[in-house]
Amino acid sequence: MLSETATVGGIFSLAPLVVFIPLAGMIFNMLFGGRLSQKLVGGIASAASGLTFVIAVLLGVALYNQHGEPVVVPFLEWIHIGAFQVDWAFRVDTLSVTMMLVVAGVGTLIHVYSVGYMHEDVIHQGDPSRFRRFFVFMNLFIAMMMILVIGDSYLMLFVGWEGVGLCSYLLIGFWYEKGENGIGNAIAGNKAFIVNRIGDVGMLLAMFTLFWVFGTLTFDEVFELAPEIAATTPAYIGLITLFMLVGVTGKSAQIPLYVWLPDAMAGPTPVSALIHAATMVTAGVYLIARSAPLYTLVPESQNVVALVGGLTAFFAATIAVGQNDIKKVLAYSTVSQLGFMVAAVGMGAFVAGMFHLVSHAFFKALLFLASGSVIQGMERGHHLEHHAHEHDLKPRKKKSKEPPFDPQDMRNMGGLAGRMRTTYWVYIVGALALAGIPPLSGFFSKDEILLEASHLNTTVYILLTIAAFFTAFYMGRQVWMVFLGQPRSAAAEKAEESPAVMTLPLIILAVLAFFGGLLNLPGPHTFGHWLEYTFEAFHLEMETLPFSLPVALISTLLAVVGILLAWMFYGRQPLEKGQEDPLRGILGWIFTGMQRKWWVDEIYHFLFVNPYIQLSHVFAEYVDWRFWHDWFHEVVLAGSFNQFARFLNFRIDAGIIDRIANGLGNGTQQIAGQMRQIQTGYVRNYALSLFLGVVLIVGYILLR
Amino acid sequence: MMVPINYFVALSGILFILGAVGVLVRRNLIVMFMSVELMLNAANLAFVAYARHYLSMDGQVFVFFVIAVAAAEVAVGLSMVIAIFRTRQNINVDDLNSLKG
Amino acid sequence: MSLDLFLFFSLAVISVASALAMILNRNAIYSALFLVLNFLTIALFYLILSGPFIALAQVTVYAGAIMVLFLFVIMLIGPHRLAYSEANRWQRPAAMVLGLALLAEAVYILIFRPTPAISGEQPALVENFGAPKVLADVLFNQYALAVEVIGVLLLVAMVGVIVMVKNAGKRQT
Amino acid sequence: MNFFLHPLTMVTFSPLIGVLVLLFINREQKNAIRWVALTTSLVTFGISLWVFAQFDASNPDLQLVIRLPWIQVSSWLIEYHMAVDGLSILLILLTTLLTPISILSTWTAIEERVKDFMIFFLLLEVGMVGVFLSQDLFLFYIFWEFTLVPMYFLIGIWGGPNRIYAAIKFFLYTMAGSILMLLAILWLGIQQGTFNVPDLVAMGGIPADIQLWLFIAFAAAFAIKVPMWPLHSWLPDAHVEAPTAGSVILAGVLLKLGTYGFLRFNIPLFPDAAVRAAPVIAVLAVIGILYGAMVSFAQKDVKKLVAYSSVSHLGFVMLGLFALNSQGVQGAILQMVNHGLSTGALFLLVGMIYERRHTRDMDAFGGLWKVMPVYGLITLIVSLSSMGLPGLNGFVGEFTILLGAWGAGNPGGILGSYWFAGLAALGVILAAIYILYMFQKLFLGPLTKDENRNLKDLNWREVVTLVPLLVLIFWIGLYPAPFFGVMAPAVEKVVAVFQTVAVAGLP
Repeated sequence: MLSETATVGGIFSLAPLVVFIPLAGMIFNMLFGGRLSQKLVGGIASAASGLTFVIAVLLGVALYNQHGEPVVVPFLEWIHIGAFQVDWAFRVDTLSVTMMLVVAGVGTLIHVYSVGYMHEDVIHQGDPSRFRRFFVFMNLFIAMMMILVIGDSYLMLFVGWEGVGLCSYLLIGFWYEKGENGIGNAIAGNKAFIVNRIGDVGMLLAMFTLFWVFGTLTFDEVFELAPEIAATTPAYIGLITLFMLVGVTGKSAQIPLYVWLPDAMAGPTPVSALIHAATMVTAGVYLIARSAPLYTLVPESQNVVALVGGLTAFFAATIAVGQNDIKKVLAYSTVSQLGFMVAAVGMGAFVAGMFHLVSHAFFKALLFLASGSVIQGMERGHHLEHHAHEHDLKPRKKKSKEPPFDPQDMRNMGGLAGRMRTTYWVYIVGALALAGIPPLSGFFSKDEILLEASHLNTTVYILLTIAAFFTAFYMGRQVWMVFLGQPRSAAAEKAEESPAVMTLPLIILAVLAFFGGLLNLPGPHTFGHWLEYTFEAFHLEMETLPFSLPVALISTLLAVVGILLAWMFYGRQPLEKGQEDPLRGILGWIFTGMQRKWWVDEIYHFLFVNPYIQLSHVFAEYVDWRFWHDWFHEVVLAGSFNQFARFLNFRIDAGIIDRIANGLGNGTQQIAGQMRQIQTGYVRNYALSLFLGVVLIVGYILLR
Repeated sequence: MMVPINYFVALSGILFILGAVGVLVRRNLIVMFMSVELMLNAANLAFVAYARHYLSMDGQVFVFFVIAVAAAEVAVGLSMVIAIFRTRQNINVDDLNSLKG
Repeated sequence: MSLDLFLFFSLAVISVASALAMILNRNAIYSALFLVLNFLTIALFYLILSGPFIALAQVTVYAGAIMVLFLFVIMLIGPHRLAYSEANRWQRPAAMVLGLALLAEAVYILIFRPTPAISGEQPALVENFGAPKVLADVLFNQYALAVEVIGVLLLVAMVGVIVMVKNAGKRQT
Repeated sequence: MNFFLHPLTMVTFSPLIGVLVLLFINREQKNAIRWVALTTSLVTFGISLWVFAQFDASNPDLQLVIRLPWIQVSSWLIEYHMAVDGLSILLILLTTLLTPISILSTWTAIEERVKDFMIFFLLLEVGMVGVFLSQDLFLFYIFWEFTLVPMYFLIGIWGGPNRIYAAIKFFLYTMAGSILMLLAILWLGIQQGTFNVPDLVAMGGIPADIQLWLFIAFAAAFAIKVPMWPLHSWLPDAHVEAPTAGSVILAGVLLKLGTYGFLRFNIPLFPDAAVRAAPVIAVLAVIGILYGAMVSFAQKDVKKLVAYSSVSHLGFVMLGLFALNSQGVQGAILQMVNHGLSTGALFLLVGMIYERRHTRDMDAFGGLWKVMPVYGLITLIVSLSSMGLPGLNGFVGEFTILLGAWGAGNPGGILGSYWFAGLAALGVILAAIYILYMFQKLFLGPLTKDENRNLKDLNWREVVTLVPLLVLIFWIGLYPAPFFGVMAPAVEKVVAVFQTVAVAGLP
């Protein structure tokens, strides 16, 4: 171990608690939650999350007090085999503390929000007993996320990495009996897990290579050795970083593995906010930032990463334009924003990437939660409207003719601004932040990425700029479709604002989204300096570029133009009920492509999923069972044995051996038939023969 | 002065042959049995005679065992006689030939 | 002829005569009584041959217990004569021939093949030879296991007898 | 210590005492029979813990040796030679743990001929423990064959509809392989003059080409038992037809006899052949991993699914063993234990639902989580362990195996190519696919079948059956240090021979 271990003590010994407090909350709710009220269950879970946040703050303060000197808190021996030595150990440095603060902070707000949201959701979905389970999973998620960010080695990071994947799976399939054909949610969960697993294999391979090249998986030791290795065998580091990129594309939803994230919206909305927007999906960004000392050594990998990020940002933004589901828009927006971050860390702009990660956590969580509020507002409206009808027309059947009402479809909304004031305003803040309008947080963080890109990689810069334009456009489209204009359904007319337990976290997040830019203003670069402690420990030069007006102007202008365009299509003439999207008329098949997600899912099904299913059926049914099990073993092996046995039986056995045996038997029988005459059955005869024998034997002895 | 050993052996032989002939000629199961006892006694006599001849106690020990075994044999044999008699009301061995092949 | 020889020949004659009478007598009871006589003479031979314990065992076990058993069974069954039977009529002459043949062989051995084992004078008697104490010494030391086995044999015989007689009775009813 | 009081004799033969007691119990007193069998197996487990307490983990050699002459034929001495070391101690504990658990699982499942069942079961335990302890090839062979008989009857009498076929197939296949092994054992004994394994290992000196033949002969027996692709054809039949407890033991212990055989005999006795055969075996193992997982995914019968998953899991074990470095071999041993725990638990869980619904067709289920939350939760944990989620036991095993295989894949290493580990790692994805598919078919989705609506959740007995397995699943996942610590010195000793080759490949 390196020298940092010596300094462990005081406040840092609390570090393991960031994992154990949420775990304790989870176990408590699991064991006793069944007897407690919903408020108490939610309260305990939120308190666990909140306490974790407090610990994270304490760790941050302590870290600040010692000038960002990283600390490793050893905890428990784990896997020790020969040269392979990995322990459970907690690494506290500015990077991990930043992640902890985001995870626990946003997590706590979402927990609180969820108390209100899930209270209604479980009623809508018809199983109130599942309220507790939600918070159990949420606390488990916080714990796993903490393991991910605080782990001292790649292996421990991987534990959290897969652990959050598990929570994601469980929460996407939270309403496992709902969704398309009743199984849609569960399948979405499976998809998320399996696609993530593909990325995880990349992580595994990265770790194998790491270990056999570096002889260790601990961050400190790997980074210490990296320059040396790069000098001799840079190819290995290139391989490692590319393997890691596979993992990143899985977890952070980049091309080509992003497909699971939009489907993951099947989970309850707070889950989308916490896991699939603010925290878990940013783990890939964190990983690359964490591995900065490796990535900076191989520019080729960096270019690949940046390109993947840029392409994803652009590609996902186009799809977001064509979506009608309020959450799907946000989902593709998330993919796109993750592309921004990945591109940033790929280019080596780690601070910019992390900064965008933080601000994105604020405004995207805000947007998702607000959309949850909208959805429930619609649900409430639908409920009211439905009840009103039931009073009027009693014998009416349960809406068997009309398709089931979709509270998430933006085409059913409109004009909600009047009925849901708070939600509307916070949504506006989130949307503007996302669109990158100054002085909101999104402007600063996105601008920093664009600034770096304009210096480092022109292709990526262009891709990102276009993506930024699309971002502004689809957010504008969404705001106008959802909140402005006239209600396009009865439910929208009767929609109601959410309770305070939901709106309060929204307001806090809105404040954060608004002022988040202050963290890293172009001048002081507070956040950058904070992170530099971590990066500079490994002699990475964190060059901060000066604020560049042209870049900021271009991006702002494009954002404004995007919003204006949105206004032109959706604001000037609000959509009417049942009206075709005006973009279809202009873009034609391109819009269809956007709407159908460029048929990527279909292509994947055609290329991978269906062949796999068919191949496994062929293997199972034909190769393994009919050919190998039935034909080879039954027909060839057992059959030829039987043939051989039959041959022996009828030819050899019956033909030759039996005849000999029968002949012997018959002969014996005939002899025996004559011999049996001797057996008179009279004991005296036997005695006589005995006596005769004695006489003869004695006679023989005498005459010999 | 003393009786030579061959006398005893001769007597033993005569008694043994008499016993054997008795087994063969009599049809009464009980008398056959008694003849067998006679044969045993003839053998015993030879044993004791040789014990004296060789001044070894083993011969007498054997006689002791023979007597014990004879006692057991008689007990079992007579019980069989009784069993046979009970089922057939007869102890004529010439009526017993169920083992005839 | 010395006294010993005289005694021997008288007893031998009685012994052979009683044996013949046992065989020839038609009545089983008489046969049994002649056998007792034969046993008693043999017991006297044992005494002559310095086997007092064996002699007494012969009297008590053979002449006493076993023969009493025979008599009991004869009484139980009834001393009736057997009916004339056509079966095995050739048995008797054949037995006679064989008996004579064996006798001839025995005579041949005794007379024409004298071996040291069956000829020669008796050695002088050692002290205490044949005393019960000496016999017991051999019996319970050297032959202890055989004695045990004999004990088991007697027990088994007893059990066997009981089972057989009991089952025979059962089968009848 | 004399024969009877030696701990290894006691742990092997103590089930026989239970058998003796069972012989005197009326066959109608089923509960008494069950309690006697359970107590016996628990006592055996206790004795194995006592053995473990006497075991010195830091000693790489055989310990608690008992060595008595047994059969002497001219100059060849067959000995009663038993000993334990780091390679076998965990497997013995696994065996003695799974036996009482299996017996407990039959409490209500087996109602016919309970007495015979329990007697066979305890006899089976004797055979299994004996195999792990024997250090004399002949003694080993006797125990090896002895395990066949009780299992044959367990499948043949208490199995499913096609049980006779499955039992005979199981018997014939294992037998066929064993005969080759017997020939090799005889050759070794006659040529080298001893059947004693440690002596044979120390002696060495078998020419390389003969080693290869002997290796193949031993491998034939073990590969069928493992079962390695493509010799797995008996496995689905045996697993599907066997009663639950039989499946648990079959998957949990009997399959390990094969992998253990490779580790105990093939690798130390024929090191040159092992190096030569390693790539071939690794190819078969990798094919087994991927093929098993794919075939598993396409099954409709959940028990068959789990059965085929064993082919995949045991492929990992074989890959780890023939990486021939400490990571691979230690991971393989741990994975043997893990597979026993996870797949054993999965079979138990399948048995529990089968007992309730009398079907194993996955289409007959769906949405069970709603009616059986505890069952759902436990199945979820066990499934995740089976597919290797970090923090649970399966991950530690799979990760270390793949790590070892990757290391062995260095240019100039034992395997010589990264493709083995790389392709095997894809098994991790495929495992997720079939496990999640199974979980989804059983537990997720709407509750459509009426028969499923009133299913009872697990009762206390069933939970008690599973709790020890769950505890171990978490324990090994979070803190495997004690397990690795026990086996490490012995494994180092085994792989030391190969280190020169492996280290040479390190960059």
